[in-house]
Amino acid sequence: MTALSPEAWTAIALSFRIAAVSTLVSLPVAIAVAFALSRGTFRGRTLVEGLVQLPLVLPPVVTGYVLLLLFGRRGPIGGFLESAFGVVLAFRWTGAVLAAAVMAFPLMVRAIRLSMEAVDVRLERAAGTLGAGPLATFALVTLPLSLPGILVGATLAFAKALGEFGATITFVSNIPGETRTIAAAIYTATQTPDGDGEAMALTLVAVLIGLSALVVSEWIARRAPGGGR
Amino acid sequence: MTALSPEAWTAIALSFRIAAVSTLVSLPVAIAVAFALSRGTFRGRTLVEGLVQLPLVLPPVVTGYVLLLLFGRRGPIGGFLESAFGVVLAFRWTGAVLAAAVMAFPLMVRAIRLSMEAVDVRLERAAGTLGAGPLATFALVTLPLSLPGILVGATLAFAKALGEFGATITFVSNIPGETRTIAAAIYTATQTPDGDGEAMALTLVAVLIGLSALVVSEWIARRAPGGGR
Amino acid sequence: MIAVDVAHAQGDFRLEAAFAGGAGITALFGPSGSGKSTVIGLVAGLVRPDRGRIALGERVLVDTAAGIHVPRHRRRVGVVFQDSLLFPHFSVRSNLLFGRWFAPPAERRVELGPVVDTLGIGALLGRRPATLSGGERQRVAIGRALMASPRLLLMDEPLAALDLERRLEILPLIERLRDEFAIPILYVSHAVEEVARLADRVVVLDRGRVAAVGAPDDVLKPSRGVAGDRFAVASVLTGRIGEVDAAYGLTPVRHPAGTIWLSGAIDAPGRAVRVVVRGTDVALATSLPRNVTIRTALAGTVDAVATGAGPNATVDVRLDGGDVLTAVVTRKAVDDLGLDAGDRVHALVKAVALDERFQV
Amino acid sequence: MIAVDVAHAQGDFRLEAAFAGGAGITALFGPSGSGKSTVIGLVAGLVRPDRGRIALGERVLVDTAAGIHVPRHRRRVGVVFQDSLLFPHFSVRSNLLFGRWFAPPAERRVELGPVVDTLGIGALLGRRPATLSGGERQRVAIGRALMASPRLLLMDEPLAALDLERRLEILPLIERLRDEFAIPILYVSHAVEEVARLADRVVVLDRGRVAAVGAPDDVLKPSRGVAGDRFAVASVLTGRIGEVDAAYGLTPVRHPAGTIWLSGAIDAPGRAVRVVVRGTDVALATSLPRNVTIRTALAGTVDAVATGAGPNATVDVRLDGGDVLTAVVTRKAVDDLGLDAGDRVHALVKAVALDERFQV
Amino acid sequence: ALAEGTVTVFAAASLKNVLDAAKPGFEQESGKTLVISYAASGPLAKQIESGAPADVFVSADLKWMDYLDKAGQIDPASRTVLAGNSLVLIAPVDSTAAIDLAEGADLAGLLGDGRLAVGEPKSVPAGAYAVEALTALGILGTVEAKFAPVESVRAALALVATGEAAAGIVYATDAKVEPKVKVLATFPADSHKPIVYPAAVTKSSADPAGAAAFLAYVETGPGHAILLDQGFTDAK
Ligand SMILES: Nc1ncnc2c1ncn2[C@@H]1O[C@H](COP(=O)(O)OP(=O)(O)OP(=O)(O)O)[C@@H](O)[C@H]1O
Ligand SMILES: Nc1ncnc2c1ncn2[C@@H]1O[C@H](COP(=O)(O)OP(=O)(O)OP(=O)(O)O)[C@@H](O)[C@H]1O
Ligand code: MOO
Ligand SMILES: [Mg+2]
Ligand SMILES: [Mg+2]
Repeated sequence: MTALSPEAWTAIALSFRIAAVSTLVSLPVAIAVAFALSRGTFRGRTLVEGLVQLPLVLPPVVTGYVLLLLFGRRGPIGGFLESAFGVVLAFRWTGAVLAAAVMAFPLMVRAIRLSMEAVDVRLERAAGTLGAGPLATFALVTLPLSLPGILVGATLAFAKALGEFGATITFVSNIPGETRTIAAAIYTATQTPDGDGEAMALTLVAVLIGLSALVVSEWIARRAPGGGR
Repeated sequence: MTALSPEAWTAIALSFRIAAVSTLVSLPVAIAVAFALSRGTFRGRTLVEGLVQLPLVLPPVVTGYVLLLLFGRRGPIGGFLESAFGVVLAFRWTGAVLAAAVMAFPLMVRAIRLSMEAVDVRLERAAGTLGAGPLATFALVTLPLSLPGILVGATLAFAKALGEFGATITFVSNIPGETRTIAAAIYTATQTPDGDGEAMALTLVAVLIGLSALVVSEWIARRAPGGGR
Repeated sequence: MIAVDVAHAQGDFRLEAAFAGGAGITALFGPSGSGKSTVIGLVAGLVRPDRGRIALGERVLVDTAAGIHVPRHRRRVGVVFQDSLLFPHFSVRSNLLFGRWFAPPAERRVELGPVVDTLGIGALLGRRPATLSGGERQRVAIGRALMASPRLLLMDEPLAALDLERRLEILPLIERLRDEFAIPILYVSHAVEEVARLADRVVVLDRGRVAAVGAPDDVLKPSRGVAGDRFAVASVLTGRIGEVDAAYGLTPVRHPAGTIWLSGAIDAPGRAVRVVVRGTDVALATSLPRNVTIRTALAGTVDAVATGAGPNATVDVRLDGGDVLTAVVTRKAVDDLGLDAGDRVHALVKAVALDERFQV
Repeated sequence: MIAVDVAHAQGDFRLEAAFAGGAGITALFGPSGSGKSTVIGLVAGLVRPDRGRIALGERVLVDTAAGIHVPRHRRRVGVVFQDSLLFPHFSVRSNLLFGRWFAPPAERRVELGPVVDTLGIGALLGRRPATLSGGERQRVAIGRALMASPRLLLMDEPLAALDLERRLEILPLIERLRDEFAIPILYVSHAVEEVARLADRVVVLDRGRVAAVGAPDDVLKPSRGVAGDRFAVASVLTGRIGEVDAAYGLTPVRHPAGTIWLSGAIDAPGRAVRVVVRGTDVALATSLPRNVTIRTALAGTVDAVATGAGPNATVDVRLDGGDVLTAVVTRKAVDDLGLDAGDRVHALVKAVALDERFQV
Repeated sequence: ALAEGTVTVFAAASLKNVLDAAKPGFEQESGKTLVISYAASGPLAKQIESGAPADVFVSADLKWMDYLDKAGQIDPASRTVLAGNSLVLIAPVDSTAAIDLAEGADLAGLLGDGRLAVGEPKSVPAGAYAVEALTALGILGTVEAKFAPVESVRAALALVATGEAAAGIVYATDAKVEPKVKVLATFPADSHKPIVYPAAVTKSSADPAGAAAFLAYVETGPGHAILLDQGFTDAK
């Protein structure tokens, strides 16, 4: 481990931050979308589903281009964000968070939705008869009973965020300390004729972080209410 | 659509074949692994889980390199497969199938496992009292009741196989008619000056195929026994 | 209090039912698959009827013609489901308190302590539903519905999984709810005795239709329906509690036709009381027998004798004072004694056959 | 046939039970949470006991000392679960046939037709469990267990969700299984009558211990346990069926102490029959009353009078011929009539109070 | 070769246009089928090292050719250079900036607080050339902190085309076809090593003659004109 350069350590810290933030930030959105898709019967449902699934179907580089076009400074959304809120994503780690979140989104939504659809609707109805409105029923019944899917979704998203690089580098480039993640560093190393050593060391680190996330999520799942069924 | 070159059509057909075969071939394995992980209490469980999750955590290119090292003609497994069975994966579409399967494996296993863990074990016990052994119980109770997860797993895997390109191009290169998938073709197009038109057209095709897979899986889910609960 | 008039189809089954329930307990009675749970679901707002109207007092819950469908969480209707449906991720305590959180503070009339005590679930409060026995689950489900302080209680076979002792402990709780808080109750049960003794009104469903509505003693007469089961025949007599016979632990109920002896001391002299007597627990005598352990003998006149091809006959006796008591006896006994309308008879009822715990 | 001797702890609850069941129906009786379902689970192989032994005839199913634990799919033990547990993804028909596929062809003794007819589920065969009513679900669950042609049947309150009529139709089916196929049955029930009339043997559980074991009439005596509920007192008399009284549709059962009249025609002259009489359905008379509708009067001698502080007394009458019939009467009646051991009495039983459908 | 009568070329993706255009002519002339696999030079080199069925390797830079040469995977005698390229500084087409890329040029001033899109110097050849050129001009230190390194020249081009980056360093051939960028200046040829596309026949080639024929077709034959037409230069 001492073999790792300070730059590598920076990349590791950054990767961890980006993965954690993107997972946490996208989780509520993913939960909302999963709920809408599993219970809603609105028009254009299939469209939303397809849209959510898109980043999975496309090569990551393409997703990166699309993000660039939409969220770049001159992009319609990016321009608006900058002028309205002063939020800049381009070349910032926040942009990497967006890229990771978008790439992991299909995995998250699918896992959560799977668990939500397995929740017995009769329990939700029972909550209703006890006076719980739709929101309270969601918060007290649907959400906790979907915990397994939420945990799996979060773990998948975190892992994916660690490994994501195609969309990230295309969207926010590969700036050390700002957007250079472990994945980008590994990629760069592999593209250097004598970079195998560094690539291996970094890969090991990525694997360790990924495994830790897994262990933590399993631990939460076991300890959670209703976990040990 | 007539704008697409014959080569592009070849890539589309190939992608479809690779995605379909990799999904179908890896499905039974994923089901077995998911079952072992959800019901088994063997040693080294976390290790297996970590291993399954690995392709998600690593940049696809790294996974491709690992595959090249292991399954290449001169790799230990690849060499054995060739000498023992005459099976060559390197630079064949079958190798692309392997790459796609490996990349999609974590998604498949997680989705299936999620559904399996939601199956009421009391139903499995009831099947046991009716004379069904472990295998029959699995086939008649656990498996059909995990159908939602299996379908989601298969759809995710299919979509991922369509979009996969990093591991594929690294493992089996980008040979027209053999290993050049839509994703690789899109990537190649984006690397070419004036390739944007073709990239867009191909992207559209990829999106359409992905959407169709989604619609088909939803249709199966609705029609399946126990679907309309 | 509750008025239901609905039509609803599910699969081949078609429910078409109209009835009104009063302030007390309205029993829904009928064979398996006759639509009882469906009615509960419609009133609770779990199912939207194809057409119809449901009102609770002044409050319209459903009116398809007017496009009204009050969402279930605004109905304040407590439901005890046929399969308990406890929240698996909450402890028993949290399950019990769930509805209370949502009840308007001013209406939180039911307290945890007494409910827990009566249901005998004090030791279970920290447990998860998955670890409860069948009867324990059902008791917690009853408690959960009560704790929401509902304005209407819907109970779908709440006591089926319970032993008699436990059942007899819970019934007074239900009755207290009805009386103290004036909560009307819609009560599904297969147990004739339970229905006969609890209900103010019985609605008999059969294949989705209302086959009969009325007071228990009217409806449960075999001539009026209920599948002709003689064990379902019961009469309700109204009397006044007298001074307890402390030495023997018996309570006399004064009735114009004689004294009805109840086993056990009920210290409420002067209180009006309803006594339910099963037809099969009544014997008739043309002269008052001596030297028999039967303590209760009520005088009356045979009103009608109904016989058919079967071995049994029902004899309606108009007791002195006006109540009608129906006895189920063998046809042979009717012939042997030559019983006929207009005959004076003594109706013999064993004190021990009456369950004082069911009396009000 | 079945011998159980196990210890098992779950949470704070500790089961420590040893009993043996015979060839017929062994009832597991006891209050909610006493461990009945746990016993069923242990015998079915759903739960591994901490220690102990379970044997079905010669066959050892569990012996923790010897490390034997026959997996549940090899036990050929049919279970009707307290909450049905039907396979949600199969039709009713597939649910019913599930166990049949796995039964050795030679042992497929139960056919779909009669089971479906008796349970009245013919119209449901194509339906999914989710669309069934509570009682329908339970009937399908009974059918599913029967169709597996098990060597032992475990039934956990199978009839609790059913109306009396349906229950009375299903009971003969269970009895036929027991008799024709010699399948022993372990039967959990809260219904005293059901237990008293069905069971050859009753095991009373209380907080995880066996509180009593024996014949129904022994065990269900209040002095011997069962929470002192007088409605649980029942006696079993053995007699022989006589010539049916065709005109009145009555069947006489000849007993040394007199004739017991059953409502309904049972055309099996000479056949031995057990008649279960609830203690509360018996009145005692020191002289034979005339002009009363009660047709059955059995002669005997008072064996013992048990009184306590409560209002009731149980009087054991040794009938002529040897059977003991227990009557529950008020203490006052005992005193009024001056009943004491050695007195000759006539035990009066109403024919209509006996349920001919429960008799064997 | 994948099959009889087939010549398989593993080529750097940036040559796709050229080689695709040369393909029909070569096939007609030689009677062989040409199969070209495009990817980044690194993976292609590693694939050849692990036994890929390539007859020809065309790299985007020298280092991966050297890598295979050292590993004994190519026929050293066949090694040649197919074409050259030049390095340009580009800006969004609406940019009004102007600069003369001489020593000490004020590139930092031109960028302001914008970024300079370049290929990742470690993995993308164009990035490596850019670093070299900026070093030669003595201005690397002033702009290095403003780099936006990406994984291909095309991505750098896209960053500039979308206006995301204030400027970028790409090949002349790339700049030529993107209408949303304009070339501000060309780096002096002597500010960096010659930009060359080396090519060679692989050691494992089953049809070395066919492979050599292909190289000749592109290097000196009709393919050469196509190269020049698309903005590549003679590599001499
Ligand atoms: N996992 C568990 N953890 C703790 N206690 C448990 C667990 N499972 C069961 N129990 C307790 O064991 C006791 C016996 O349960 P069992 O289901 O055998 O009762 P039962 O006699 O069938 O009752 P019922 O008539 O209510 O169905 C109950 O008190 C129950 O609360
Ligand atoms: N989704 C459905 N599709 C078809 N039929 C249905 C559906 N749901 C219920 N039924 C039928 O409607 C009828 C009424 O059901 P309900 O549950 O109201 O009966 P119930 O009176 O409560 O019976 P039980 O006493 O057995 O619980 C039943 O025959 C049932 O099979
Ligand atoms: O979708 Mo990828 O190929 O794992 O970055
Ligand atoms: Mg019901
Ligand atoms: Mg139980």
